[in-house]
Amino acid sequence: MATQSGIYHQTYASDMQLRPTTMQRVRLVLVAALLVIIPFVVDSSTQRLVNTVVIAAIGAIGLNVLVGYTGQISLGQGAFLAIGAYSCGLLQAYLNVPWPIALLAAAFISALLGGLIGLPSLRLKGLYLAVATLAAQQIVDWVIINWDPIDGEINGRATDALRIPGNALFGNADLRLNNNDTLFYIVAAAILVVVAIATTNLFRTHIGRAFVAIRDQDIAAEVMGVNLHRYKVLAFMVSSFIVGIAGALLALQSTAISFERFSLSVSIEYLAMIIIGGLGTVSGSIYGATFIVVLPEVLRSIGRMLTGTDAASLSEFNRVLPFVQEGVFGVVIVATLIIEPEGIQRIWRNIKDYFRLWPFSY
Amino acid sequence: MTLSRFARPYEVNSPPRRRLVVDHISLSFGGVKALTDVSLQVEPGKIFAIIGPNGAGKTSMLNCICGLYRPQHGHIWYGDTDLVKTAPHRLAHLGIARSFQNIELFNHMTVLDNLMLGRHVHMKKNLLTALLYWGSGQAEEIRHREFVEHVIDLLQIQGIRKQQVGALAYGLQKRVELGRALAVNPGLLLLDEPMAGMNVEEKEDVARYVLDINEEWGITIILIEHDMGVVMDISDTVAVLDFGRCIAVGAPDQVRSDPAVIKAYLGEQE
Amino acid sequence: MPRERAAQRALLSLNNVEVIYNDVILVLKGLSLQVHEGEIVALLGSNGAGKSTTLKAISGLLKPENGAVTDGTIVFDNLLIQRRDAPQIVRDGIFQVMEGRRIFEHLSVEENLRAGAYTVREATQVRDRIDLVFSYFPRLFERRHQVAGFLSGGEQQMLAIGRALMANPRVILLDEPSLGLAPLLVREIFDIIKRINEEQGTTILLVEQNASIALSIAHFAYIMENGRIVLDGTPDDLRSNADVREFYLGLTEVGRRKSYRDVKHYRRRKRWLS
Amino acid sequence: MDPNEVLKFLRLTYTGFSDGALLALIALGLVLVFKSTDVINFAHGEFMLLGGFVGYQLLTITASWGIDPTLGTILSVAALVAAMVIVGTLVERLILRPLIGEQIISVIMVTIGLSSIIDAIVGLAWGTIPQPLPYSIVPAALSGRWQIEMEGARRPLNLPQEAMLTILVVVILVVLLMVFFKRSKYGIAMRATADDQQAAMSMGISIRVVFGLTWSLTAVLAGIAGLLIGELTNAVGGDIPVVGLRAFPVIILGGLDSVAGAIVGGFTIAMLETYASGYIDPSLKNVVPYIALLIILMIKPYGLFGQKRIERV
Amino acid sequence: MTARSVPATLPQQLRANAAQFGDAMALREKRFGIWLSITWTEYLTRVRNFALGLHRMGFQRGDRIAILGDNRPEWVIAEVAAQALGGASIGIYQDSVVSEVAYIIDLCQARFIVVEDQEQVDKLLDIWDDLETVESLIYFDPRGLRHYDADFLVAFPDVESDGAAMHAEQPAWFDEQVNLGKSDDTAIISTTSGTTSKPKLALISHGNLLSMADGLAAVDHFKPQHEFVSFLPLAWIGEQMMSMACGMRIGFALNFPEEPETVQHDLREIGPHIMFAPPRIWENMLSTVQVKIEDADRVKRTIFNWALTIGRRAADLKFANKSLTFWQRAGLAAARLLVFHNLLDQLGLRRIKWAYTAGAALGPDVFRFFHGLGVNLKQGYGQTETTGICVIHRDDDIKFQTVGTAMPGAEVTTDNRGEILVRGPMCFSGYFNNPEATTSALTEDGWVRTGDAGYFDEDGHLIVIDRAKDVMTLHDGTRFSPQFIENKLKFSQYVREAVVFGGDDFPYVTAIINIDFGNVGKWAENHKTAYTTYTDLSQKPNVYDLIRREVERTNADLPGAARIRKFLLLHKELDADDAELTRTRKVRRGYIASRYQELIDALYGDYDEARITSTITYQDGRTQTLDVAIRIEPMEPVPGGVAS
Repeated sequence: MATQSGIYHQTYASDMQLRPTTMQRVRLVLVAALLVIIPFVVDSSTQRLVNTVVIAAIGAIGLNVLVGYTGQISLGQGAFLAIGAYSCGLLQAYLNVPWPIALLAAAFISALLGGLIGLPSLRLKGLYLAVATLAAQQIVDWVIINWDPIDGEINGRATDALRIPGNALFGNADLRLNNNDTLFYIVAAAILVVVAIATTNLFRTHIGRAFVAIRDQDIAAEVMGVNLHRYKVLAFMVSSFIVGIAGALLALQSTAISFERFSLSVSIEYLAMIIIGGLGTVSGSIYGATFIVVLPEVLRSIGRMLTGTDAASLSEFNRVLPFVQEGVFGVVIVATLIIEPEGIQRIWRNIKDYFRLWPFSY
Repeated sequence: MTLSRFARPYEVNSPPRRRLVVDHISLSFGGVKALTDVSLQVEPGKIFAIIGPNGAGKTSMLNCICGLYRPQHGHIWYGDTDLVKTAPHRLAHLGIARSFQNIELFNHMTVLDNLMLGRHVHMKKNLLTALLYWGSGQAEEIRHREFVEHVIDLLQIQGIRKQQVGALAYGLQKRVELGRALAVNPGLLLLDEPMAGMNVEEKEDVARYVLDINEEWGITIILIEHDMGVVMDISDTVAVLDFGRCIAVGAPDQVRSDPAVIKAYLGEQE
Repeated sequence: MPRERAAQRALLSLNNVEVIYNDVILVLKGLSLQVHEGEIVALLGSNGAGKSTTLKAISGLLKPENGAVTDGTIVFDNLLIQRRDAPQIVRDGIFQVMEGRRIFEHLSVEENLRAGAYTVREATQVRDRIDLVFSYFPRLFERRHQVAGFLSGGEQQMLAIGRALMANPRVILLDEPSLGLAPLLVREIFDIIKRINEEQGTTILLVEQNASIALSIAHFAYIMENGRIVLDGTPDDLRSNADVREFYLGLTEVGRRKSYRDVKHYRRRKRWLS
Repeated sequence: MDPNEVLKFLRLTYTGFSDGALLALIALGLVLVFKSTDVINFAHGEFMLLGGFVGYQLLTITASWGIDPTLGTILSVAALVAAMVIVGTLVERLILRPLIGEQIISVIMVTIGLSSIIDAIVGLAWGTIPQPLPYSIVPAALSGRWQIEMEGARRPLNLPQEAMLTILVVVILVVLLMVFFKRSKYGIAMRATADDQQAAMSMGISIRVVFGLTWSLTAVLAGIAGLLIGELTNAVGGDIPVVGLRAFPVIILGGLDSVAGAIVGGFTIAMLETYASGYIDPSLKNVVPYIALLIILMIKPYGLFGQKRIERV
Repeated sequence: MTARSVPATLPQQLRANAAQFGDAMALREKRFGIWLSITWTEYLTRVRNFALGLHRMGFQRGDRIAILGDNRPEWVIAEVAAQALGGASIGIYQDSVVSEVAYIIDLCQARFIVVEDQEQVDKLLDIWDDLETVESLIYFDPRGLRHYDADFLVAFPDVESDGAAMHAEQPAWFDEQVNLGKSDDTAIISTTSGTTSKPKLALISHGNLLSMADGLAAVDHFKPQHEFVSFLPLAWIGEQMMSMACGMRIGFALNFPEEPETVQHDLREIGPHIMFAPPRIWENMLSTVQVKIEDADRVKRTIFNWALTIGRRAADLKFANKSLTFWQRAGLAAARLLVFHNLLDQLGLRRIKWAYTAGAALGPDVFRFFHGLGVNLKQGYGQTETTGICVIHRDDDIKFQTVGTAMPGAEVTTDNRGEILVRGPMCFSGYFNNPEATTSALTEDGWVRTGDAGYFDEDGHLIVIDRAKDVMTLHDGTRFSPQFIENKLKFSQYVREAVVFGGDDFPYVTAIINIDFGNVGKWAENHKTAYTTYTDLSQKPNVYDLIRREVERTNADLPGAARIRKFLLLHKELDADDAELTRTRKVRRGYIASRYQELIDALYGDYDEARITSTITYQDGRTQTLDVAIRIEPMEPVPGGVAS
């Protein structure tokens, strides 16, 4: 076991603590320090990228609660994000609600609707459920496109996009999120930390255990007294609560949102995050989100460096880039899964194990 | 602290032990009859064995008791509760737990977590305390951990407490599954072939655990088992099923010499 | 006697085979055993001793479970087979009947048998083999068009053995044929196994928990613990060993069966003479 | 009855029918893979895309040789089949085989990754603009439009005869597949593998052969579907995968592992789509199948024809 | 009220500790997944209650209580409780077979027996009718005992609650009893290891134990906050000396492992500061490391081997009292950082300040290995009759070929025949009920005759040769120690145990060798030799070749007459259950010689094979015979040697 010599427990409280080893403590401190110094050292475009990563990480944790921990495959992540984003956006646009309240309200609305979307899970399993969530995705997409109140006007022209006013807090224009990347970062990063800790805690208790039990052996879980109906719906609610926050943050980050940001390909991207990162782990969600968000940007930068500045090569660059990004995205997914189907988190753990057992192998 | 070698956890928290009455149940799947008009009575505190050829309906019987199958006719009374009308997840609340023929553990959880899941019905704290893992939420986990440790001690699985269940050897998995059922703190325990695929030495271990559970914790046990040696030695009453019908019930010796049982199940050699 | 037996060349021999799962878990730790042509050899041992792993190491079925033979050799009829894959080994003439029957639930009985004959080329031969299987297991004939998932456990075991006969192998590896079966059926199935061995000349390596019945039909037996052989001998030799009697046959020193009620909370130390 | 309405009904029905055949064809490919490998292939639409463009390229080449369109079609289809066999085999060998035995979601994800890769390759090779086929692959004798004059209303029905081709192709393929699965050694091997891979291996069935065969077959089916779409819409373009997506409600509705389900599901979904968009609102075309699907799944969780997994505890 | 001078007995010391340390932990037992702790105050309370309970059952001053079981808090509570009442305890090895238990209880005439569990209860029930003195069996693990209805079976907690009730009535009685204790009172009766004969019972007083603790603490400065894991049998004098004497005197906590199988893991969790173990434990630890390193990947192996080379070199320089150069020191620091730190952590030795070995000779390779890792391993010498040890290495003066110098308070010398003699406060007062043996073991002026042969080197370090009786006179008249040859053989990783014969009646030297199943098995695998059982492996021709090379290597360092001329590989491992080893796992040469008379005859006759029918004994006394042919391997006639 991952203990260290000389660490022993005389009470269950200390045995059941999340007890980091010295190395883990060091790592936690480093991560915390990194989180704190980011806004001081990066330029604004990087900051925006970091913000996107943070949002994605929150969304991925949410999805992982459902897919990784509870074993309910969902292709409807885009829909859950959309519900969060549009709830938040509409509350601001129509009711002029201050953003913290809109954010929180959006999370609760997401949880409610998420529970509703989760109802089919009571009868469906595995791939059948996956396609049922795909149905949710399609239906929500359809609503966004066809329901008038959530279309907005931009520059006097009717569009499919909803304009987000980005309400100020306490009447202070500086406390708006969509034009203050640093403030946004502070809010989002704080939320990420809270979500990560709360999720970790959840899976140390009977509720989280029930989720995992449903994933591993639902019949046995039921016989042991887990109310499958309640816990499956609860898993959907907890998951969509977190995803709703991510969606709301997406709305708060921008001035307008439209349906492309919540399409099926977004759902797939999020699935890729948690699978590449590692199913059923919080840290894996974060690794995966970072990887999937940063990858296209890295490719763009590399492409820029390799391309000339004349118009012809720029236009060629612009033609080719999306395909290269997509192709690399695909190759990375395939390669990761072939090399280590349990994802980055597993690779990282293997590395740690290698050194933990040093100088032995078992 | 209740953690003494001599203390029994049930003294702290003892479930009611009731009589189980299977009252003329019949079960069929799309025309195929699995059970036909079976009636049984299981007295509290006894070991009740069900034997019979494969496909005789033994596992169906257990599945009916624990609510996974719904018999078309008849009732199953546990005390005053009709189990036929009870949702499967309510059974654990009533103090009924079971093990499965093909081990159905939560493979990606540790042994400890598997057993802690057995405590699920006794844990009441809500989502918020779970997310915070604070105060009463934590205290609840610790309290139940203590109970689980008694189960671990009883079944002697101390050494594997924090290992992932999926990686354990078959015999140990069987034991963990027994432990998970015990963690429910049941009054009635249903064991579906707990000794399948074991050699004499391992069967002896399981027999001993079953007896300990029955005698020291006072739990009523319904046991499906093929090994006649075990069944005859440890059970108080034996019921024999054949083609979904109960062809004999009685004390082990009585059943062993029953001609119908010899013909349908035991064969002439025994 | 072991000595005379050792002098002959074995049809199938494992020499210090080491098997590792998932690159870390050592399951077989240098296991050696021999199976001679026409024999029934029983491999006994507790759970987790590595019996099934041994069979899978021979039949090449370790790979899907992330296991690998990392050391030692497996020789079948002068052929090194530890690196060959499962389909090749079936073609070589070794067929494993896996633990838990593993019949194809959604296929009919006859389709199951045809699947077993995958390596047989001529259609007429397939027909003949099907008839042969039905002659051993008339019950399967009655149910040949039924979906196999609805067969009873005993019938499924018969089907599993029947599938093995379809390929006309020289060696059948049988993994726990008695698992979960009623005493009556166990007897029946072991009688058929014996008949197959005698009538078809098929060599059989048998893994079994029910030591007394396994020893009743075997010509030679090995006892495994913790991934290695701890004892071997003819059934008579083994039946006279005190440890075998106590731990595998459940007999007391005077030869009476022990009562399960009197089991102690501790174990006598085993003395496998090592 | 208003003749216009009757005409509309006939037109919608015909469209639904031919569309249904196409969906059924696509669904068949998905079911095939699922049946023998337990994988839902999210790259099926991309296989179609690739098939469509490869077909387009082959037709263009044959056209440039100036040979007779019938011969050109036969040559091109033959070459397309060969090409898709190669694609299927490669995909299985390089991408899916390493994941044999991994959990289902990983395997699904790998097909998603694969779809991105194919998308990128097609995009880089042919761009995103739809390309018209150089000539119709339907023999001149069969092409044309059904012209039915309705009494009282002088409106021609004016439906493309080519659509019948789809139906014909589907019927032939279904019959072939059913015989294959029931009778042939490889068909039984594929079903056995679907049931229990390890047990199938113990029979000497080579999982590699079975999987290679499966993926080649499905790739061929997808290629043919892609080319058919090109024919029906007069061009192959980047939106073919969207058609592939439409097959998901089909297979769930019919049951993931049922050939018959794929056929019935294909026609049902296509009819629903066309009627809903024709009678209610065109924008409903994409949602209606899903709503119907949800309703049906609530009643039959394993689809109309899907095998309920025999659950033993 | 009570005299607060230096406590003279263990119970007095316990009382002092309870007053001084109070709520600090005295005992910990891994149970129910955590280390359940008992504070000094609780310890005293439980001892008091148990003592009073015993008294109520009729325990008198001068009575003896026998204790049989794994190391648990109840074990030590029972011991100290008996001592508090002026009685003595006698520990019996928990793996003893029934006949051994009967022998010892019969010899010591205990009236009460404290046993752990069903296993031990069953042993005693088997022989109950023959045990005339015993009145009650007190058990502390009730598992499986629910149907046992003998009225002499008493549960440990019942005795305690009886005692608690008595304490409520007579609160001062216990203290009075403790005050009556004197330094000369017998505290424990310890069984001698019995390599040459049946075990004898040595009387060890409180004064013996406490002075031993004081002596050791004067050499090495133990502190109350140090941790100690008590996992070796408490029946062994070494464990008594550490756990009971030092633990009580210093006040450090004793940690009892959960199960015998979890010792390694529990040891690692605790990470003790002090450890005392016989050579076998250290040898096993080394071979575990070797096997695991063998299985590690190339990178790890290479780095490990590099680090070990550095460590060994540093150890050699330390033994030679030379200082390290800057680069050597840097290398050592790197090796520590890269390998040793983690390796010691894995072994549970990271916090070890002092580690001891005694009881038999430890091979220099093992010794160097641990010093190479930075474990301060020291040899000691002594025996039951000297309450554990009387000679020990000092931190700055370690020489692996010696056992160090006399402990403070001890006088050590050799007599004219080379026998080692010891005198001092740790020396026992005699054997129980055996005046003859006492007379021969104790000289008139208070010297203990150890029975071992030895001499002092130029630095005053004691070098032990062998049991004096075993020292053999070879045919050319030289005196030689078989143990010396055996140890040389055992340095080979392929040799688990060796028994050497020669001298006196025998014309030349021969050896019966036990192969190391694990290592030889591994070797066989690497050399494509298929084997099944131990017996099978031991008789493989190329295994004989392998061991032959090891014997040749040993012979090369031996004078001609001492060279091994013939050897054989025994078909079974020597086992304590067959009485071939003592319970402390030492070879009983004399017994082996008679048991395997046929083999010895064959070794000295003109045979190349010997058939032997041997009997093995099961724990419950049943036996089984087996019949094997064993090959005799003659070595080449040694040049210069005398032909037989």
